[in-house]
Order: sequence, then structure tokens, then C-alpha cells
Amino acid sequence: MAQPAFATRFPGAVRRLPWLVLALLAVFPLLAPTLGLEYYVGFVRRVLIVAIAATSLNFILGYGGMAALGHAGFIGVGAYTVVALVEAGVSSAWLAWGGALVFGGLAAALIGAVSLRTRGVYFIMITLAFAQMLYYLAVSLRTYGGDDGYGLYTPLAMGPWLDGAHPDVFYWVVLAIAAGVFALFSRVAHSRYGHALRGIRDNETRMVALGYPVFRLKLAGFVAAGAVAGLAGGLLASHNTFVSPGMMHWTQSALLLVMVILGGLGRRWGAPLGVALWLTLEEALKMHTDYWHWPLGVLLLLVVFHAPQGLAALLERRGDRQGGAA
Amino acid sequence: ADIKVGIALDISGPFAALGAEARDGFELAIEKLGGKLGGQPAEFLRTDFGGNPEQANQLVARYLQRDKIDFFTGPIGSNAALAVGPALFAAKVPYLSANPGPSAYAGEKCSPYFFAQYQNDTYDEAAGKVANEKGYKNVVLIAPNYPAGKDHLNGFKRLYKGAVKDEIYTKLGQIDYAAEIAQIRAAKPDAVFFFLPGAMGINFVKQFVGGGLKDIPLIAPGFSADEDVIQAVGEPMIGVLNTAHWTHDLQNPANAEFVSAFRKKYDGRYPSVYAAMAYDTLMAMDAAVRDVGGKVADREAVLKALKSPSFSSVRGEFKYGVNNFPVQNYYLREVGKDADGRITNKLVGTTLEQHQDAYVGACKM
Amino acid sequence: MDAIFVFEQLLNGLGYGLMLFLIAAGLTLVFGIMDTMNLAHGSLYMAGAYVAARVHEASGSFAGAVLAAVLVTVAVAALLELLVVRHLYRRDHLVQVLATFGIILIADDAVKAIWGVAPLMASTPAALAGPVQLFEGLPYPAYRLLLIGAGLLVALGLYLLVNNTRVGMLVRAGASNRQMAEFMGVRVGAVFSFVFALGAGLAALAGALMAPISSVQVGMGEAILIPALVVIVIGGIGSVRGAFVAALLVGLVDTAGRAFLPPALRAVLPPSVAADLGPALAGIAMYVLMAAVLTLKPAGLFPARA
Amino acid sequence: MSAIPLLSCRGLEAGYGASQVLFGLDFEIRPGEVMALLGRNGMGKSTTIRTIVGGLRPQRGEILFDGRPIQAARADHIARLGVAIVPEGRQCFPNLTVREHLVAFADRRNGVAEPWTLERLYGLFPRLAERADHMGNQLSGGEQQMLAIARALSTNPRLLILDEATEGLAPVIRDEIWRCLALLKAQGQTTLVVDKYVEKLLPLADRNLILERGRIAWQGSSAELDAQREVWHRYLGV
Amino acid sequence: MSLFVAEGLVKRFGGLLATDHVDLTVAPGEIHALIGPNGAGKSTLVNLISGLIPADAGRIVLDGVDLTALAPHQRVRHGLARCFQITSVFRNDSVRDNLLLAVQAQAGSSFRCLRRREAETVLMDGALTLADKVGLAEVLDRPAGTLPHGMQKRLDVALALAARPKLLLLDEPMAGMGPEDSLQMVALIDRLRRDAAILLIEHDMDAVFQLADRISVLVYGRVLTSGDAAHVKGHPEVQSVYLGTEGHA
Ligand SMILES: Nc1ncnc2c1ncn2[C@@H]1O[C@H](COP(=O)(O)OP(=O)(O)OP(=O)(O)O)[C@@H](O)[C@H]1O
Ligand SMILES: Nc1ncnc2c1ncn2[C@@H]1O[C@H](COP(=O)(O)OP(=O)(O)OP(=O)(O)O)[C@@H](O)[C@H]1O
Ligand SMILES: [Mg+2]
Ligand SMILES: [Mg+2]
Repeated sequence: MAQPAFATRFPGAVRRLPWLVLALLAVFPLLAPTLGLEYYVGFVRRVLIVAIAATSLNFILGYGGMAALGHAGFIGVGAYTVVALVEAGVSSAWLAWGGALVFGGLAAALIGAVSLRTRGVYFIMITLAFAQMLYYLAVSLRTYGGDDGYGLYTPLAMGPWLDGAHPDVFYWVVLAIAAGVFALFSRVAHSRYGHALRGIRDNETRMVALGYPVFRLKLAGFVAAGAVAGLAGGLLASHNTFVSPGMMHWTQSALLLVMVILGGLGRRWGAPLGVALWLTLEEALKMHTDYWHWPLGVLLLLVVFHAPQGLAALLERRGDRQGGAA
Repeated sequence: ADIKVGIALDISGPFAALGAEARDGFELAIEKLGGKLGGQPAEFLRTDFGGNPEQANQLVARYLQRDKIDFFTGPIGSNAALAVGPALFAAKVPYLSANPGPSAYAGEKCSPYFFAQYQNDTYDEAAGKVANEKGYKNVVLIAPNYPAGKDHLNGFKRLYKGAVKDEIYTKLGQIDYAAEIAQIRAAKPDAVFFFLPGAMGINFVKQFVGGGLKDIPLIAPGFSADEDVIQAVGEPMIGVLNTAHWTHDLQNPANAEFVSAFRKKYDGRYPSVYAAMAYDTLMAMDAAVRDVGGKVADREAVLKALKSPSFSSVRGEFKYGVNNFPVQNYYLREVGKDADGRITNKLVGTTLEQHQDAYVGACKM
Repeated sequence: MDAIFVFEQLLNGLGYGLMLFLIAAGLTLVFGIMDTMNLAHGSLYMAGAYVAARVHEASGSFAGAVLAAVLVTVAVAALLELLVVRHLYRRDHLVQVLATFGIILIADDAVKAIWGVAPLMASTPAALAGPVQLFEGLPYPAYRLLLIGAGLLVALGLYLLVNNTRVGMLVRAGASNRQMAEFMGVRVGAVFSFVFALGAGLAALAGALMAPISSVQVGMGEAILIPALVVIVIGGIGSVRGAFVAALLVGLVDTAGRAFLPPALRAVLPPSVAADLGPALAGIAMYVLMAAVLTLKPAGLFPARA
Repeated sequence: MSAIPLLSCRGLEAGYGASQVLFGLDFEIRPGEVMALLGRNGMGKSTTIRTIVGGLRPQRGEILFDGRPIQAARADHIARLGVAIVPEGRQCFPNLTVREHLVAFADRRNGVAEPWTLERLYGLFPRLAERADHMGNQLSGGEQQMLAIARALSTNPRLLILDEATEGLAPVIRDEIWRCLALLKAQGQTTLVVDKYVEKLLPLADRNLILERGRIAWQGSSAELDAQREVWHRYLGV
Repeated sequence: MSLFVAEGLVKRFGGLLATDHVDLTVAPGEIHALIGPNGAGKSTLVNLISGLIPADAGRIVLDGVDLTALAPHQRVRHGLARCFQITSVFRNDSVRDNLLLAVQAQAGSSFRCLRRREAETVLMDGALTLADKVGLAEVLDRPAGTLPHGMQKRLDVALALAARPKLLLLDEPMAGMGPEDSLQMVALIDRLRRDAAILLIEHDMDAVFQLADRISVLVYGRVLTSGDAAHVKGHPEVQSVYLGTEGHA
């Protein structure tokens, strides 16, 4: 296997890397105009939002072994929560996104309560089924535009100190949330709860026999992930200023899964790396050719055969493994 | 500097077939214009929306912030049009739609920056009138179960005077229509009006004819019976009545030139309405740039020039209503065979003359 | 609503179910029995449809077209197996998802490059183009009878192959414990290659037979993949009998949902509500069925492996 | 005894990744012979077996089966030459019925005079006949063990390898297995056995091989071993 | 006075009556061995008692608490822990992590999610104590999957012990062990006597006769007889269906 040469040679750099990345991301909007990269502020913002969703999926999949193929459903629930609240006259971003978080979590609680009784491929498929139901529900929901989607053209207010209409402010808010979510999940991964979740992934029967309330533990993780995905959906709604059922289609769930596996399952940096690489490539390839799908396909095959643990594995120190492919 | 045009293509995803038609129209126009607009050097930036309205916004942001485009055109889907409109309007970039004319932009949310080719419901209104003229007393309507499907059926009912026996809404992307066809057989209508875009229409017509209902006439808005569908369905399409604001055998010099150039470039294939609209859109831009003498930065002037078009459109005479949606003719077409035995649409007659959409009243502009 | 109408709809449901089974058959074999998640099954289905459509148009022979579709697709699949899939059998499901998703992306672009994005014409063989009179007042599309027959034949063949032949046993043994099967002398690699090719052949057959009644276009494989997966999951992964029963069940429920649910709702609910609810519910009937089945039986109707 | 050994290993070295487990084993099994492979836990008995049947590539050395080198052959090929194994941990197929376990691989005769038919196997383990239609994973631990033995016999092997085959069996059944092995021996079945019940194994084995940390520490006949109690004590922990 | 009582346990697998109205008691401090032919239903019985599979009928009481309606993990909380016939440890984790996981289950509050587990000394101490008890203190950092079989089995037992069980269910703990490891395991079980009552399933008769205070013989899902070693050895039917020659040993 490829040796993480960089990491072993510069362990200190690796430890400081997260802070460096965070700092770079934070000053990026200030530097962007001078570098002529204004457009990329919005792009990075999207990457961050998708990374939030992917991080939550990585949490339940990589650490909890729950391969959910309906994660886009929760993103959609979050986005439509924002739509519904805006339609009902809410103008505060915090309320709207808070609502997205809550309803994402509620949806996950309901779906999880049913789905988590199944295992393996059955779990994959039942989560997919629920997400498809949500998709068709949204398609036929006339009030919120159905298949035509719903535009959110007035920016949400972020309170007296923050100018919600300013794209850079929104960027920093997203960055802060992303960093928070990321830190939170990394933290949780090393807590009692995180270890319990990994135990369930590795040997569920044994965990039951050890006295763990396995179902409740899994459900808690599922709900947390659903809530965070809902939050990401809310942010995405604001970012796109537009919501349509397409964002819940099963292919979106599949893409999210692909990005997470590409980045590295159950690895701290897996989700953001996978998302950043995938979206960047998509963006770049589209500009140059009509046939922009196949290089991505080739990339996936390369990863499967040459970096089966994902990209993060190439960067991480060997001993720092937090759990392998489920 | 060059004049920059952002062209959003939909060459992958659900609208890929239509998107490819539009792309061919654009390419032909760019070739004809020698890569210039109004004699000025121009840059045509193409990108693939993939039929995804969420990503559409991202790509338009790139056009606006990085490329600083002067014109926008392209996407096939109404949802994409609705998604990207506000950003374009705010940036004062004229958006010449190469296909969708959503009712929102025709009415309440109309904008001086948006120019349509038709309003989504007008095809159906024309089809409703056709049903009247043919003397159909009872029709069954069928469309996918989403708001646009309902809009299209409502458009049909707006001018149709007979009775509606049944309104069937099907699942988006449905493959099997046996149950619906049995319902139609049981209802014994005089005709069936269907709005089923893309693959859904192809499946439906094939199965409809295979199910032995060939004798019940089919009426459709032009989208459901254009070249893409006709070429995929073949024989069973023959006799399908459909309405559109353009057809390839429409007699006018601009159209004759377009159609023959198109067929020459794309090995004998007839252009579809999507290709025609894409072509026309660039012609409109070309004329407007010429009218303002290349000073595209003066957006007021550009809008004024666009509003009173000085080019000969492939669809013949038309003018814009207050909402920038055209007032134009709508034609009845029937699928048949041309002189070479190729199955294609043939012009039957004019159904609506200088017709305006139903939403213009709501536009305060 | 008379008896004939109800009967006709039942027949439609069975027909649709068998159609689904035809599509799911290859998937059952490769995914259910070999335990390899092959999302690219849809791409093979697409390949079959495209080749059949083209050959049919060029040669005028439908049987020849179906045969060509199967042969070409099997050849492509053999190559695919050699280069990619062979190395995936031992990997976990998620890796298989990743790799075969990659294949889908490549296949769609390849088909686009070869045949363009416009849907292809795929006509019904003239002899089967119209309906036949099943009995008084019930015409039924002749071509669908062909599909029903093909579905039944494939179901029977697959059942016998998997349950009553040694190849079936060897495949199952190899899938559940490859090394042990090798210790027992099974050429697992060769058996798997054979089964994958067979699965591809079935996908191509389904594609070729479905082409005349559905749209032959890029992305057709993905659209069909989900219903096919739903079918084998409801039936219980690895069980041919399960897939068959589930296919019929899904066909019936879906058709009944479309045919009877909207009028039933109209009878009991206010029209505007019924108009919105009926089609919406009918559209998700298949998914509701799957969720319900898995809630009651978490390993499908006929769990093959406990 | 025939001159050419059925199986011979020369300078066999094998291991897992970086860790070497076997350090140069030299031994041979002659046709019709029962060879016992002894040693405490973790000394490399299973590793030796795994290497012979092709489950593990040797790092060095040579394995000859019937005079032909097989160290580079694939496991399935070796099996078809007539080597059958009852592996550690049974490894029954969860998705095959008991009956299928016994017919699926039973197409080889290997020149055996009295081949194992389904009836004979059921006769050996009546319990399996009762469970004929159960899936492999619906059996009790001991039933699985019986099935694994019967499955190996069903291929009429020229060399039968048993790795802890009496593991988890009731004492009566263990007796049954010993009787069966004695019977097989009488029929000329060549066998390599690993088992923890050394006292039961000795009367059966022609020769014994004791492994100590991947090396052959002692080898000799059962009579010799029986006489050398200190060898028992030193290498077998009893 | 019995610590543990099972009454009228029944389990059917399709047409097969795997557990046929079994009554069973375990006294405090007792090692109660369960023997019987393969497929007699011993593991099934353990699964019923531990709740891993639901019983069709019957009742289970431990230390006066009726456990019948409780989920498996709740039974563990009430002092019913088990080991598996096939060693079941977390193979990729170190021995330390294995033990920590077990200790954590006992400590509860597994929903605690912000404190790093490494910082929780309570858990660490518990893990070390356990490792000492079963003799694994030297190999704390090795991945469990790479341990020799005997050690894995002892780890398995340690995981069950973490729950501080009142009744410990051991399903063939000696399985796959050579004589040396077997002796160690026998010694370990003998020591555990002080901490918990034990229900022991084992085919190694030396171990059974050495350890068991009482032996019940299960045949075709039913208890054939019950008594001390001498009684069981002398029972002709037990000899014929189970012990064979070992009965005479
Ligand atoms: N898959 C493996 N990966 C790494 N090491 C292994 C593996 N299998 C066995 N080992 C190690 O190889 C050595 C020999 O193991 P082996 O299984 O051959 O011993 P054995 O003599 O069969 O013991 P037992 O009586 O426990 O079955 C042991 O130290 C063991 O830990
Ligand atoms: N899931 C299941 N489905 C059907 N039958 C089963 C299932 N599990 C066990 N059985 C059957 O129930 C019977 C009892 O099995 P059990 O595992 O309890 O036996 P046991 O006494 O533990 O035997 P051993 O000593 O061999 O481990 C066996 O005949 C077995 O085939
Ligand atoms: Mg061993
Ligand atoms: Mg047992």
C-alpha cells in the first residue's frame, strides 16, 4: 500500500495542518478579490456545506457502520424546512436553520426507528426507499413549487451584528458551522459514545451481550447525523437561493456516499477531502468537455484499486487510524 | 473587450436529448455568425447544467462573477430558469430564454431582463383549440404528477370547450403505462391529450399504440411530439397532432435558410423546436448588439434593442408583449412522412394567430 | 368498474411484475447469489437495448437483434469482468458500489459518444405490434405476452439453475466463503466469471426485450436499477423465488395503486385533496411496500441467508 | 509401503505478512499412512496445513504431491488433485443445505474403490440425515463439525487433512470419528491429523510430528512417542 | 434458594422443537454444567437465557428479578453475562480497547460524547483490573485478532466479567484449546467461582467433571437427568447417548 510518506516525514506539520487550513479558509474571502478569485468564495462555501453533510454521513457510516443511501433525504428535509418557514414569514436565518436541524433530526428519528431494525443491504435499501418517498412528496407538493422548485430570493437575516445579505458574511458563518460540526464529530469519535458506536460496527452481537443498548445508540447517531444533514440542507437552500426536489434524488445520496468513501471511510479527514476533490473536479471538467463524467468514473476505479482506504489514508499517519472501512 | 455570452447547456441529466438539440442550434448559429455578435468579437462560454437547478446557480455565479457575461441563454428546464433568473436580473444581464417560459416570469415575477420564446401553457392552449376544431367532445388528459404537469393540463382546458372525461396524473419517470391505457380504453374518449416529456412520452405512445388504441387520436403540445420523440418512437407516432410556435416546414426565408443549413451540418436530420429556438436566440442577440453599435455595457439600450427585434426570426413575424413574452402564431402539426419517407412533423395550419399568454395581465412592468 | 376491467388491471400488474423480474433476474444472480453489488447492471441493460435497437433497425430481424444484443453485451461484460469486476468480488459492498458507480459514469459517456444523446428508435416486431383479443372485450398487447412468456421462462430457468444444479451450489458456496469453496476444489474465479456473464446476458435480454416498449436512451439503466433492487430486496436477497414473488407483488401493488387508488380516494375524500393525494401515493406505492415488508420482515419475504 | 511419498514438504517456510511462522519443515507422508501433527497452541500446525492446501503461499521450500510440485498451484487445483481438508472452525457454507454440502463437490472418484456416497455419509452421521434440508448456519456447532468432515469425505480424497476435527463434538461422536478414521485407515486412506486428544490419536497414527515454534522438534512412531513421556511433557504441555 | 431459575422454556425452529419445556436452576456460587449431544439445544438454551433469541414460552428469574420480558442488554445490566461458542471479540481493536469497551458498558452513560475516553481513568483502571484477572496484562496493546486462541478465549471471558455478572453463561470455553490452555482455562473458571455462579457448557469431560458442582444432561431439547458427576457418569442412558467410552474412564 502507498506509504503516507509526507505524514511520517513531517509529523508536526500534520498536527498543525487543520489550523493552517482553517486560517487559510478564513482569510480566503479577503484575499480573493486581489487574486481575482471572487467566484471561488461561493464555490468554497458550497464545498463547506456539502462537507458538513458528508461529515455527518461519514459519522454514521464510517464509525457506526450504517450505510444509509438516503442521506440526501435529510438534506432535502432541511432545505424544505427553510422553505416552509420562509413561506410562513420567518426571516431569521438562525430560526430557519435551527428548524432545518430540528426537522432533519425528527425525520431521522422516524426513519431510523423503522430502518435500524434491518442490516446491511436491507438497510441501504430501506433508507433509499424513505428518501425516494420524500422525493416524490416534494415533487408533487404544489405549495412549494413541486418539481419547479422554490426560490428563496431574499437573504435571511442573521441578527443585528451580521449582514445576512453579504456573501462573505454568509461564508464565514458557514465556515464556522462547518468547523464546529467537524470538531464536534471528531471529538465524539473519541468519546465513550464514539467507541461504543465503533464497537457496534465491528461486532453488534457482542455489544448486545456486553449490555449496550445497541438500538438506542445507533438511533442516537442516526438522529444526530440526520439533524446535521438537515442543517446542511438549510444552509444549502440559502446558498443556492433555491430548493428543488432534485436535491433529494437517490443519485444525490449516492454521490454523497461516493464522496465519503472516496475521501476515506471512518477517517477524520475523509469527508471534507472527498467532497473537495469531487466537486473541484466536477467544476473543472465541466468547463472543458461535454464528456465530463467518465474521468470521474476512472477516478473512482483508481481509488478502489490503488487507495482502497480513501484519500485521507494517504495523508494520515499510520497509527492515527480511527477505524477502517466498515 | 469581447462580448461574452454564457450558454448553459443540458447535455447530461434528464434533459440531455433536448439539450443536445439546443446545443446543435447554438453551434450552427455561432458558425453562421462567424463567432461574432453584431460584427463584434464575441466569446461563447458553454457549460453543462446537467438538468440540475441547484448546480445551475453555482454555474451562473461563475458566469457572473468570474466571466462577467453580457448575455445569458440556454437551460432547458423551467426549474433551472426559475433558479437562475434572480441572480441574472440582479446583475442586469439579459436572459434570452432558449426554451422555458415559466408562468411566473410571464406574470408576477416578470423582468425586463427576461425574454421568452413562448409561454409554457400556450402550446396547450393551442392544443385545446385544435380539439375544439376537430370536434372532440370527450377527452382524457394525462400528465406527470408535478405542478408543471398540472399547468399544462390547465392550459389545455383554458381554450378547450368539450368535456374532460378523466385527468390522469402519473409518476415522474414512469416506465409502464398499461394501467393508464386500460383506463383510457374504458373511458372511450374522442381523443387523448398528453403532456409527457422525454422518455415518458416515448414509452406512453409506444404502449398506447401497442395496446390497440391507435384509433383514438392523440393530441400533444409540441414538446411531447418533437423530433427527439418522433425519431425514438417511429411509426406509432404517425398521426399525432401537436402544436408549436414553429415548425421546420414553416415558409419564410430565414427558416428555409436555417433548416437547410441545419440538415446539411447534421446529416439530414430535421431540426427540432429546441434547435430552432437556440438558433433564434443567438440571432436576436446578434441583432441587438448591432443595433446598439456593440456598446453592450449600456444595458438600457440593449434591452430596448432586444425588445424591438430587428432580425428575421425563423418563426416569422412576432413582437413582444409588455412582459417580454412574444405575441405570435401557433401552428398545428401532424406527424407524417416527408417526401423521402422520413417520419417527421408536417405543418397543417395556423391554430392561434398573434396569440398572447394568459399571464400578461399580472405583469407590472 | 366492471369485472373485465379489474381483470385487465390484474393482468397488467402481473405483466409489469414479470417485466420487473426480467430486469431483476440478472441482478438477483450477481447481487443476490454472488453477493456482488453491481450498480452497472443498469448499464449492461442499456447496452443490450442499444445494440438490439440498432441491429433491429439495420437488419430488420428482431430475433437476430436480441441475439446480437446478448452476445455483444456478454462480450463487453467479459471484458469488464476481467478488468474490474473480478477484483471486486472479495471487497465489501460499499467498495463495489463505488467502483460500479464509476463504471456507470464511464458507460453513460461511452454510449453518448457512440450513439449520441437522442433516444434511439426501437420498434416492435411487426408481427407483435398490435393487440390480440384475449377474449371478448379484452384486447391485450401481443408484445406484452412475449414479455410475460420471457419473464416466466427466465424465472423458471434461473430457479432451476440456482437451486437444482451444481453450478448453483458452487456459486452460492463461492459467494459465502470463497476460500473454503476453493479448498473444496471449486474454480471460484471461473464460476464467478461464468455467472457474471450470465447475469450480463440476462440484463441484455431484458434491455433488448424492453426496448420496443420503452425509451432507449442514456440513463435508462439507472432509472430501472432502483425498481429492480427494490424487487430483490423485498423478496429477500439471494432467493430467486423471493425475487419472483416480489416482482409480481410490486407489479400488482404498483398497478393497483395507479388504477384503483385515485378513484377510491375520490370517492371518500374532497376532490382537491384526492387529486393531489391519489397520484402521489400511487407514485410511491413500491417504496411503501418495501418499507412495510422490511419493517415486518427485516430480511425480506424469503430470507435466503439467516 | 510404496517408495514414492504421497506428500512431501522440503524446507517449507511460510508466514503471514512480515511474521514468519514456519521455519524449514521437512517431512513426508506415504500412501496409506496416518500422520499426526502435534504441538501446543500456536506452534504452526494450522499454518502448515493451510500451506499444503494452497491457502497460504510458502515463502520458501517445496511441496510435492504425488511427486509433482504444488507449492505454486491454486487451492482449487490442489483440491482437485485429491486433497481434502476439514478446516479449523468448520467453515460450513451458510447458504447451502446439508445435502448440498455433500453433493456439490462430490464428483471426484480419485480411483477410490469404495466411494463415499450420500447414503454412506448419512450412515456415518445419522444426525446429518435428520438435518438434510437445514442450511449450514442453522446447525449446532457439533453438527457443523460433522458436516465439515462428511463434506471432505464426499470428495473421496487421496489425502484427507483434519484440523481439530473432533472439536466441539460430544464424546460419543468423537469416539465415532476415531472409529471412522481407523476404518478409513484400514481401507488405505492417507490422512494428516491435527487433534488435541493425543491419547486417542496415538493408536491411530503411524507416525507423529511435533511442531515447536514452526520447527519440527520431534518425529517418530507412536510407540516411540508413547515411550518418551518427557517429549509429551516438553512439547505437548501434558 | 436458587440464584437463577428458568421455567418451562420452549423454542421452536420451524418444525424442530429445539428447547422442550426446560426447567433449570443455578444456586449461588454453583458451577452448573450442561452437557448433551450435539444439537441437543444447549447453545439455544443459552441464547434463550441471554435473550439473544426470543423464547416461545417460559420464564427466567435471576436473583428475584423476572428477566423474561427484558431485552438482552437489559438482562446484562441485571447480572446475566455470557460468552460465545465461537469466540467473539473485537478483532481489530487492541486488548485494552476490548476491555475498555466492556468496562464502559458496565459503567453506563455510553451516550457521553464530548469527553475523550482516553481521559477517563475510571475506565482505564477497570480495564487493567480485568486484564490482571484473566492474565492478559502483558498483551494489552496487541490487536485481539492476532492473539493465540487461548488468549482470545480468555479475553472473551474477561469481556463478560466486566459486567460483574451474578450468573455467567459459558458456551464451550475450552473449545479449540490444547491441554495447556485448557488447564489455564479450568483454573480461571475455578477462580471465577467466587465472583459468580456459572452455567457451563462443555464437551471436554475432564473439565466438566473437575469443575461442575452439578451436571444436567440435555437431550433433544429436554433435560434427561441432573445430578453430580458420579450420578451422571453412572447413568446408563447418558452413557449411551453422550458419554460413550468416556463414561467408563
Ligand atoms: N491469519 C493470521 N495472521 C497473522 N498471524 C497468524 C494468522 N494465523 C495464525 N497466525 C499466527 O501464526 C502462529 C501459528 O498459528 P497456527 O494457527 O498455525 O497454530 P496452531 O498450531 O494451529 O495452533 P492452534 O492449536 O491454536 O490451532 C500463531 O502465532 C498465530 O498467532
Ligand atoms: N436458527 C436456527 N434455525 C433452525 N434450526 C436451528 C437454528 N439454530 C439451531 N437450530 C437447531 O436447533 C438444534 C439445537 O441447536 P444448538 O445449537 O442449541 O445445539 P447445541 O446443543 O449447542 O449443540 P453443540 O453441542 O453441537 O453446539 C440443532 O439441531 C440445530 O440444528
Ligand atoms: Mg490450529
Ligand atoms: Mg452449541
